[in-house]
Amino acid sequence: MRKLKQLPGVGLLKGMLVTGRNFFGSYRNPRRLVTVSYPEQRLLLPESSRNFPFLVYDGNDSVEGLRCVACKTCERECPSGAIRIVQARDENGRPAKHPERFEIGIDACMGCQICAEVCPFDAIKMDSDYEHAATGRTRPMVHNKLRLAKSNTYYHRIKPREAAEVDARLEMERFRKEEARRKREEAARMKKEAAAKAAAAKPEAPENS
Amino acid sequence: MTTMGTTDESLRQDLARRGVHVTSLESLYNWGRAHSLWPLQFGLACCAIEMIAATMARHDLARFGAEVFRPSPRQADLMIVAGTVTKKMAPMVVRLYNQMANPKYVIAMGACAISGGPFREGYNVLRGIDRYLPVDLYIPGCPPRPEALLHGVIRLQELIRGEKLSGPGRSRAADPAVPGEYPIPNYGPAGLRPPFNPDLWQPPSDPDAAPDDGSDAVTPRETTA
Amino acid sequence: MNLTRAAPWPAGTAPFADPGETELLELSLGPQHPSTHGVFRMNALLDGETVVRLQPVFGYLHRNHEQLAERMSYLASMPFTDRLDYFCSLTNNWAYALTVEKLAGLEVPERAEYLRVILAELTRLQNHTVFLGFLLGDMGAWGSVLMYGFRQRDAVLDLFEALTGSRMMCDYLRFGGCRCDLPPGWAAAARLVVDSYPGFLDEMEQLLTENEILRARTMGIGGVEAKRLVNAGVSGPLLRAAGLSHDLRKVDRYGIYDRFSFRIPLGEKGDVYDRLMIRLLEMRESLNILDSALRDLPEGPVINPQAKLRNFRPPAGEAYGRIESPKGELGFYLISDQSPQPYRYRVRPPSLINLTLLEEMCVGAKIADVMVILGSIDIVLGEVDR
Amino acid sequence: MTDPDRLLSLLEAGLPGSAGRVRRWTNPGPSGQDALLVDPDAALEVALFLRDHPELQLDYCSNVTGVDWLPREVTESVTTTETVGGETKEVTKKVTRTEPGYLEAVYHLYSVALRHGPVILRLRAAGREAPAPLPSLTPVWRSAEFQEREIFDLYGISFSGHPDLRRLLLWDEFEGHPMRKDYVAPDEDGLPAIETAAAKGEANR
Repeated sequence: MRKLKQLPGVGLLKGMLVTGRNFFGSYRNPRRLVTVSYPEQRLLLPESSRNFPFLVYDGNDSVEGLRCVACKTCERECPSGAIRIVQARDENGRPAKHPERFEIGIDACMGCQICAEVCPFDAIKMDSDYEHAATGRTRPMVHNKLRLAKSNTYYHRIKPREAAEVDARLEMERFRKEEARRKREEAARMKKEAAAKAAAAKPEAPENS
Repeated sequence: MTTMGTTDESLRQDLARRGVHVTSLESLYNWGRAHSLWPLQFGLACCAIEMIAATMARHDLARFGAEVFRPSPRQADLMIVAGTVTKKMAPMVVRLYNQMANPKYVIAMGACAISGGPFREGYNVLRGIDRYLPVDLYIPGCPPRPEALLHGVIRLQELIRGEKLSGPGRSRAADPAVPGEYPIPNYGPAGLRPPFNPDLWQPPSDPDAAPDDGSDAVTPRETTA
Repeated sequence: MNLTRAAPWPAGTAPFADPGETELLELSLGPQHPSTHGVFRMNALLDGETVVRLQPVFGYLHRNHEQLAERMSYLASMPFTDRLDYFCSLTNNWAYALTVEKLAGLEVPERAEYLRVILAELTRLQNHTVFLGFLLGDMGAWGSVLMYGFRQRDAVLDLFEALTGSRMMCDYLRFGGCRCDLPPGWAAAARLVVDSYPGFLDEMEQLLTENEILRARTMGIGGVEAKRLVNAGVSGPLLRAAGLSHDLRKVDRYGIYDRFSFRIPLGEKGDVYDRLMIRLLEMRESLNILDSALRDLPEGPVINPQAKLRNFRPPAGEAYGRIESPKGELGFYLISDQSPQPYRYRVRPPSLINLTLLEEMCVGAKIADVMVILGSIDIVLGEVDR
Repeated sequence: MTDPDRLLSLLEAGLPGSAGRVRRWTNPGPSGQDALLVDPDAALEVALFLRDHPELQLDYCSNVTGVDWLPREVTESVTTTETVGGETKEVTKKVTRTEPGYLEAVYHLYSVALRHGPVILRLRAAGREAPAPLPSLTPVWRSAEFQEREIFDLYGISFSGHPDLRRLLLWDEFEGHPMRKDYVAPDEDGLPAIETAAAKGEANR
């Protein structure tokens, strides 16, 4: 390879041939015609594509329907410290199971999706939206609860496969919970009945004696 | 031509439909500037690779007239701060900005350039280039996709087209009161001195306050019931 | 008449001073310079155009990666490793995951090992592809080769995005496996990319290997003998270009590299030309590995069920793990004190240590060759300064 | 080949008197990477021996790094015999003492020629005070050059015999060593902006 057995200049010409092939090919060869005219055409992003997180809500109300229970797992695990959660309190001052404030600073978020990965409630997911350029830094760069909340329908639209899996999983969990509750109630009822039976069989209850 | 600024918009559009294009000197000038942005060829970190990707065949920044990356600040009029600005690098970034000719624009590309991003807790990372330079546009992302940079360039072009060259509210370059150069920070024993340029940036008075108190006005609560 | 040599100036009329009386010139290259590959700076001392001394200056992208990592959980450092060598996030992930697995004694399922090999070799492909573009850019061919390289690289990045969600910052490996399984159709798409690569490499070889200008710019420049490279800790393609067969994929046989047959391309002189050729040949070998890995990819889980995502506390101890990243030997050194954060987290950056002999490579060369030599080392500043 | 016991016996055979100055450090974790704890005075000698011994040929110094060990409280039970009232009995007491902190340099060695490793050397400086001196191993392995400079920069170990000991990553005016465990970066946002070039009316270019 180190010694060339050809006329000087041939190597250059061969290189020019490649450049020429690329130049003319870029007019017709689809393999070389790669430009996507961005604002008019867009690349079709794959389903897993991620940029910034959003919060999923079920139903119709973007506040009441939030899946987030303010457990703060994502806040603790966020590597860039971009998440801030303030837990809501009910009228008695006890912590309630929803966030009062939920803020994600997209000026610090690095889109690593660890929040979505660790969330035990499938409440936070990754959006693929990337058009966030803004002239200011404080308000547009901090996404608050209302801006973060997006419906489950939206989630299904951007990530159909993943959202279907999540829905099936949540449905299963709900079913299991329901089942467990039913069993518990059944057991309680049985116990009550047994106690009533025992009380009937033994009319002289201790309070009489 | 000087009265065109007062020509009403519907008349102008009507004329344009009939093939008569009327414009003001101001918008012609801005139109030319917006479509010949010459960025400084200057990359700091990861985002610079996406910036290069944006200039390459697939995304082709040349479609917006912004492909002429100049290695010399004297020939550039757009600085894309792409990547983490460390404290060691910040004086050079400010110096490069000072060497650029007016009118000049700054895009802070990526989380690090905006706020220090994930690295902002470190001892050598500047928490946002807007501490020393006037930033015109922020593009969040880590790194932003090439399309996000294109979106930012389009936004910047819109901003430039809307600029006024005279009177109140005129653009920074046309305002003699606004400096074209900013002081360069010095290396100190634990960071840069001064830590920020007080004319451009002030520390938030209450860092714990909600950044967005009138938030409901920005995004209304969605109810479809 | 001899045109190649000008007639001497008549005595007493030479327009310049005697060459013996030239002054040495100090020149600072960078940190903002189009061919320093980022914010790298070199202070050169020149005698005319010849380099007499050259000192690299570091730290313009020192992002305190190690300190940050010692203050956060093991998992949280994973996305930060993406940003070390930002071309090769997946090999960085692998080096870190490998070290933590050593530290905690975790096993990796077979399918995950295959996925790691596939992704690491794809990473090597795209890294070497853009390397060609940047090196040619340093020689003045700014544009075309880089553009061809990026076009080809985008095909690989699309695969990364389809699997991991991000083009560059993949954050895909987890301790004890991988984060998620392949989406439907991914293996077929990867096969398409792998099949299209030899055509691209043929084109590149036709464009580059016989080009007289390129050969004149690269042959006999920057060569250092292998023994001194070893002593200076230089690793990766640079060492192999000097003729020393040292590839951690063969030496350490980490992961499942012992299952694949591939050759290690070796250079003769270790100059820039050899380094360029080594990368071209390595891409061919990577394609061989990819071919068999995609063929043999087994079914099964992608993550060890014992691996914990949260509250991960490895037993006390320390571990040093290293892999063959596209740039060279990438190592991680971790000390655990059983807390959720590593007590000591250290990255052994190949890009920094490969620069140890930069001065020796450059002294005696022309200043224009310095950029070519630097380009042939293939550094990424995120890794040099961390 | 890189078993520490075997290394120790080779060292003892090749460098008589090294037994007291090189000890084995056992890694408690599952990685099984044990180290040699080398007395700083003997480090250069030991390093040269390891590099040049035909059976070892540790010609490749892969990684050099610093570790900062803070002073720590150690609670251990001490059993002593006490004589109380003519009766001798064993008394077990819990004693808390403070182990002094120290800075450590760790070297990971491999052999490219023989393909084995790692052999880990640990060098401990006497304390954590500013010029914590250790011998430089750059004359043995050139790859330590930048890495020792980095340790000097970030940990403050000064390597004697290093050809060019300067800060590597930070600037020369920087005070302190930020990778130390007790380093706290000052919060700069609260500081008043003083000594600005603008205040002095000069915009340097």
